[in-house]
Amino acid sequence: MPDPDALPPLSLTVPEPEVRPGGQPDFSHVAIPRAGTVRRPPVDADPEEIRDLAFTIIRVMNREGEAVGPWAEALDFTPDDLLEGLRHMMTLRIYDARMLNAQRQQKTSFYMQHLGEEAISCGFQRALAPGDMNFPTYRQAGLLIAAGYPLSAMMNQVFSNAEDPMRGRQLPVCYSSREHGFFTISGNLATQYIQAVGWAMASAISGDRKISAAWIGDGSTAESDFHAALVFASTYKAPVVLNVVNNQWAISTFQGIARGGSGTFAARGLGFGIPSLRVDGNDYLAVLAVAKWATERARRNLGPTMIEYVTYRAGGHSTSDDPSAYRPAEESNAWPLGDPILRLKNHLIRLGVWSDDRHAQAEAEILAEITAAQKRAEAIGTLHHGQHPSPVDMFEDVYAEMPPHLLKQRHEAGF
Amino acid sequence: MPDPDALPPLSLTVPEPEVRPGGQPDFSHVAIPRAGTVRRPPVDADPEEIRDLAFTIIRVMNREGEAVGPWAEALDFTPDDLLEGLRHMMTLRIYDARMLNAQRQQKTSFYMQHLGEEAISCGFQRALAPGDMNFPTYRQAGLLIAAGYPLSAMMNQVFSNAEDPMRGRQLPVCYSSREHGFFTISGNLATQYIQAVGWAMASAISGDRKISAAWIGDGSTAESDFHAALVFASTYKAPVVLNVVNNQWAISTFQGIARGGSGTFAARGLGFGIPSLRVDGNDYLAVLAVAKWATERARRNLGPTMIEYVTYRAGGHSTSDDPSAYRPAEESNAWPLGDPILRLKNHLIRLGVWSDDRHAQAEAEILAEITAAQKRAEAIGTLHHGQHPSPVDMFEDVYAEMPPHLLKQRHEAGF
Amino acid sequence: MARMTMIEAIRDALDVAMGADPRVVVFGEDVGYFGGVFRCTAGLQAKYGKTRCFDTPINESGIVGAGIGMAAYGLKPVVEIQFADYVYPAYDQIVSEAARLRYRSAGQFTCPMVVRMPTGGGIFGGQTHSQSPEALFTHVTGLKTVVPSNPRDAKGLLLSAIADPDPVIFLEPKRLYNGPFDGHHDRPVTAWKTHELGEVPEGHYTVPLGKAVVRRQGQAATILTYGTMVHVALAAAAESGVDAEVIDLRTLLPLDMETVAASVSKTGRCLVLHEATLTSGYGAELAALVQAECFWHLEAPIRRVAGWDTPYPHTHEWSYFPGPARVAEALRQLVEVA
Amino acid sequence: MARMTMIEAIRDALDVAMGADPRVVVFGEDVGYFGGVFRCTAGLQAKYGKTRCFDTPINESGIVGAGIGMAAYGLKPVVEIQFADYVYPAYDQIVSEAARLRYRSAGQFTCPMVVRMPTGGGIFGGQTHSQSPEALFTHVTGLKTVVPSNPRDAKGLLLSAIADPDPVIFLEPKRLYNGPFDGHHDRPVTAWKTHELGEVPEGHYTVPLGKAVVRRQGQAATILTYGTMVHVALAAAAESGVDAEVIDLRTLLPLDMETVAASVSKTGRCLVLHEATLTSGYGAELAALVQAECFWHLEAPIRRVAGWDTPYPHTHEWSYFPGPARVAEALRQLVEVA
Ligand SMILES: Cc1ncc(C[n+]2csc(CCOP(=O)(O)OP(=O)(O)O)c2C)c(N)n1
Ligand SMILES: Cc1ncc(C[n+]2csc(CCOP(=O)(O)OP(=O)(O)O)c2C)c(N)n1
Ligand SMILES: [Mg+2]
Ligand SMILES: [Mg+2]
Repeated sequence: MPDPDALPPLSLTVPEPEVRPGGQPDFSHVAIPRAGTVRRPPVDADPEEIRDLAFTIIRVMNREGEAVGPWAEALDFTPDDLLEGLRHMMTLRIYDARMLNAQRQQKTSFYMQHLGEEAISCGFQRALAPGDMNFPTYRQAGLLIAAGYPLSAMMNQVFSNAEDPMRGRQLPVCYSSREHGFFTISGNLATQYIQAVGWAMASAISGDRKISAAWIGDGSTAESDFHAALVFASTYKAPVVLNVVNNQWAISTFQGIARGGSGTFAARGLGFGIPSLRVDGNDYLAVLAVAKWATERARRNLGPTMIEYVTYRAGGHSTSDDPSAYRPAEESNAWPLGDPILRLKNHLIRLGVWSDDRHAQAEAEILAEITAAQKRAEAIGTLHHGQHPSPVDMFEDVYAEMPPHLLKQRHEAGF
Repeated sequence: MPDPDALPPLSLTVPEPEVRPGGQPDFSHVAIPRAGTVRRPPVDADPEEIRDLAFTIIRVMNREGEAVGPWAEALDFTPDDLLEGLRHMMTLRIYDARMLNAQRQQKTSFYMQHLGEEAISCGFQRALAPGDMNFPTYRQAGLLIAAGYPLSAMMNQVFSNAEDPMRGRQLPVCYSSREHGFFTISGNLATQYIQAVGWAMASAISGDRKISAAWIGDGSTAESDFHAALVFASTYKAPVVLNVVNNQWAISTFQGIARGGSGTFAARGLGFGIPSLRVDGNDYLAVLAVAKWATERARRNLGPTMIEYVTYRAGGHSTSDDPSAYRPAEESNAWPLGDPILRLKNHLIRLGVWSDDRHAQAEAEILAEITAAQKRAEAIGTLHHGQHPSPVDMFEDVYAEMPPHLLKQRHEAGF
Repeated sequence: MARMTMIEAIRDALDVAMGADPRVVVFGEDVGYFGGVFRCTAGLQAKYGKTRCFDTPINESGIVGAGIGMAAYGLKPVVEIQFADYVYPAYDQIVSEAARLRYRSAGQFTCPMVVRMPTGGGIFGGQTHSQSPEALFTHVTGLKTVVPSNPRDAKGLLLSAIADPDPVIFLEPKRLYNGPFDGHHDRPVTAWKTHELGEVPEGHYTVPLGKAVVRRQGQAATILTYGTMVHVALAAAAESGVDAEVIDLRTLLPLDMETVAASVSKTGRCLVLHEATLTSGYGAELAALVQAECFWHLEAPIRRVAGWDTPYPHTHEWSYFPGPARVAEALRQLVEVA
Repeated sequence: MARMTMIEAIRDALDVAMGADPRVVVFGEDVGYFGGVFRCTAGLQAKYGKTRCFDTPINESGIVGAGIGMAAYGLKPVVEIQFADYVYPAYDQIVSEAARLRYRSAGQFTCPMVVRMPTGGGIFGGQTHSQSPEALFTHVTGLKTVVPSNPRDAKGLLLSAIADPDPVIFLEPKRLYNGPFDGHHDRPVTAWKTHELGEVPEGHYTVPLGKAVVRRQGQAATILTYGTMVHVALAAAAESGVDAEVIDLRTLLPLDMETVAASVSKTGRCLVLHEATLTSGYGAELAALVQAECFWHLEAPIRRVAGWDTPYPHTHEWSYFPGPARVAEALRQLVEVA
């Protein structure tokens, strides 16, 4: 029989971030390999043999704005494609700024921005084909923008006006567009990760060619449905890309609480024999490169891939949140991976297809475009003003056909 | 834009066991290292540096019945201790056989046996100290036997008679004994894995010295609470041993459905940075050795350990199950890790402290003991005969104090 | 017509549906090669291949969650939860996702999925093989909830459920799988082949969702019930001497309030009967609706007979189960109220 | 006496409990350093250390499951689910484990745990920040379910819940956190400091579980309600001109049936009011109980006013919410029944 009394008493470990408000931001513990130095294995590599990719950071653009290394070489995007990508990111950022402002003016109840994370959703979408389906969280509106979903539709939903495509039923940023490969966002975290796997399984069962992409945040990987998704994806080799956006924070909780003792979130995938890559989420080209690698695996029926995007949530969690209460305000500036828009801009300038002037001009154009669209949307209505979806809509779509008890309630409500 | 039509259509992978009824059992794909060949790292080793231990099988007893290698050397059990262990396993096996038979005679509604897996629970318990707590599944009654819980109490519960310590409320094999470090078994799979972590956290919060052991089957690792447990254990470095009993089957489903593409179940732990060992579950000494290693880690506040026990469920899942419908009847004999009782017996004979005769004699003694206890239990009552817990008991312990509505129902029921 | 057990009728429904529509896929724990612990899916994998009928990992949230994704894709998943007692890990997927998909996407994504599960007690299954969680589904708008009481209905209702464009919770009273059971556990077991409703039409037919049926005409009181309790109610009516009308609701949501109200308005007395625990059970909703709709017809308070508000105990099964004696006594008391 | 918001009252209760008993531990998503998204745990980590009040991974099943293990160990966990809408992943742990631990272990293991969560609508939170899932707990035997309607009760009830030897579901109407809310969303917000029940005694005191309170005496009808709806009911009584007795149930299970029956027997008319969806809501149980107990006193059918049977919609919040106009109208109809 062991004698526990011979040892000191136990104590509980509660992980803490390196710094709290008042402290000096310090990311020196984040090991960042130089761009271009991480190898690019073939897409059918044995997951055990590419374990290292789950513990490093795949990066393409170096400080000089050059695209370097094997991941850069495998890219087949033209400068025009990249200019379009830049425009997507700029659009998302400006849209976010406008909507944040609109929320302060009480034109909408609630908003969530992407500041600093634009490259991930804007970039990933480029690897998808029509018919593919994203199962996004609330921080991937770039998927919609890159897929050409009209900003005006997004705004109508944000403003909960009469043209809201969700007919007033959903939260502002919980968009849905089947046509644009964007599954209806759930307010419940992680539930859709396994749904994405089911969707991919359905495509495989049907002998189709569509693939899906699951999205989750660092904090939400702790949810149990994350496990369900990995189990099913691993067992049935579902054609799905399992994306984890590690933006360092889950509301006020730093990523160490969800990650615990594992080195990275990508490591989770390895426990299931799923090839797992870790990538610089602020490097648009790196995002394109890994997205291409992972979607090719899925399309070639090689099964799931996990991608951890290393990034930083530069803004508050939502308009209900003030991050200065739990992290130093300067932390965002100290983040070593830079700004995704600036980095792509520099690359394009380096390529000789872009300039500061043209950038400023594009910014002005986009702002004008968004402002015009916003005017039109606001003319229809905003949360407390103008025209809204009819309350009759409240009773529709609960079922395909309204059952008698609901019809009775609708009458009782006066409709 | 990628062009998926350039590729062949997708198809779904559904893993299948190597053989089905009618086929020839074949375990040649199970790589089994020789006893004594796997290294024994210090208990505070970096999990990343001992990854290999999650993909091998720690074995102590060789074919000649010798205990060899570093894990054997670290054991401090006397021959008498081992003789006691042998007796625990023999007791469990004979008890199982009697209860199976009793179920066929309708003396109990239901039974679940341990055939072939006796070493795991009987062995592990020896590494625990009073006050430690197991969170077992229905296939770890060896923990109770090794902890000295009276067989008569187990039988009274199996027979649902008036002395049933659970007062007729629980299923036959879902025992509970706080005193013996055995948490009340849930019929719901995996729920208790995270509870074990919570229990261990409570000990650490309280500055106590108690540790806990979580138990789960291969199939049940697919459940989401398995993930919850690993996340919490990893984050708070809870003093818990996370046991996975891989007996190859989950009712009719082979372990490949739960394991998917990962090489082993132990690999799951690695995804969380939890040191993970894989051990020969039919080798009593190997079980003792890894249990000692893992519990020492917990007691020294080094955090959780995952242990995968490689074994084989030689019997049916339960008395409701007939495995010949889904696996070759001979598969059990083909299982390459042998019988845990025979193996320990041979070791003890080799040590010179045991013999075939003494074994036969011990068997007879244990059988007599159990038969006598069974007679006494049956004299009190069995499922359909004799004395049972009073139906009044049905209304007790729903709450500490019976609320008015329940009191009213009890009256209505005539009590 | 073929005589079938309820297991065979369910299997037949799945077979008919899979044969007619390649989008129908069937999966769950042990449902593939083995054919399910109650054998409801036996033979389907052999017939339709292992991508149409397959085993899943033991993760109920995963089963339902994957099913939702498949349904949204355009398939028609019919998933099995091994026992209703194990549906809770999937509860979030059912409540937060399946039930609301159509609504929150304004019809862009829908969830035509059936979640089958054995329910109810009577097999000495103890706390974790006996529960009747229907009220946890009837409170969730967006779901339909069905409980058949015999093989013929089981097949017809299951075919309706599979055809339905919305998620349907399909609760199969396991004590009825092999024969009608009226609560007399001490009498010889009867088989479906001796029962008229064990006659199951071949091929495709449907029993519509949302339609109750009167199983016994009566004048003195109405018993509202479903599943196993239909047979208990019939026994209690016979044994109590009370001329009770027995209504088999079949679908709990949407409820066939017309049939219910017509009967109670006629008899003036109502007994609500279910196996699930009393408090906040589905019987509460029935009582609330009936008192509202039939207030002026009621000659006595509506009585509820249900499982006691305790976990489902193992040994005490027959003290717990609301059997014919308890129902008969309640019936007699109900008609005695002046 | 100090004037407090309901947030402050809850925090104060936790502070008092943690100060008095080292076994009380508090954890949940964002509750540690930050102090909770509604700030109910602000300052507790600083005061009691991070092993007594800490952040958890985002896994509700893990939060409750770990809590169960701790409670069985001997601690008294008070866990927070960030919104009641997110409790479903923990539903299995609550239903299958916490609620049955004492029963199935014959008292060897118990679960003195409190599961706190903000509930209800009125904050434009849409489908996933507005739900009222109380009926999903009242159906589960082994649990107690509490819903305070003001700061004074909130503190006293929470202290009772923490002291209770069994698991308690503690639902905090988030629309009441900062002030009483009577459903007049278009009027200026009122604060608790202007309300008598915003006066919260210092230190330790309890409001017993299982005891309702009459908030308004009346003769013409009884309104049974709880949480935010207590204030709506009071407004409706005032505005309708109907002399309604308003009962604040405070604890839904165990229910104070004595207070309920006394009132309905007196008034002969009963309106049941809650925010949760109607069908199979807790109001069904109330209606079922009242019609059974007070049948001979009832002069009109019991009416239920509740959330419509749709998901909680975002933009349509005020068409959905059962506000004072709807309640007043129902009250008038109720007393008009001859
Ligand atoms: C099931 C569930 N639990 C809790 C929440 C509340 N919640 C919303 S966002 C969030 C943090 C998520 O963090 P992360 O996954 O890192 O995503 P990020 O916001 O950083 O993009 C929490 C706890 C929720 N929406 N659903
Ligand atoms: C939540 C839940 N789902 C399903 C079941 C039904 N069930 C009981 S045992 C079992 C198989 C478990 O297999 P495994 O974990 O490998 O343990 P073993 O029986 O092999 O020891 C299943 C599916 C259950 N008890 N609980
Ligand atoms: Mg995050
Ligand atoms: Mg197994």
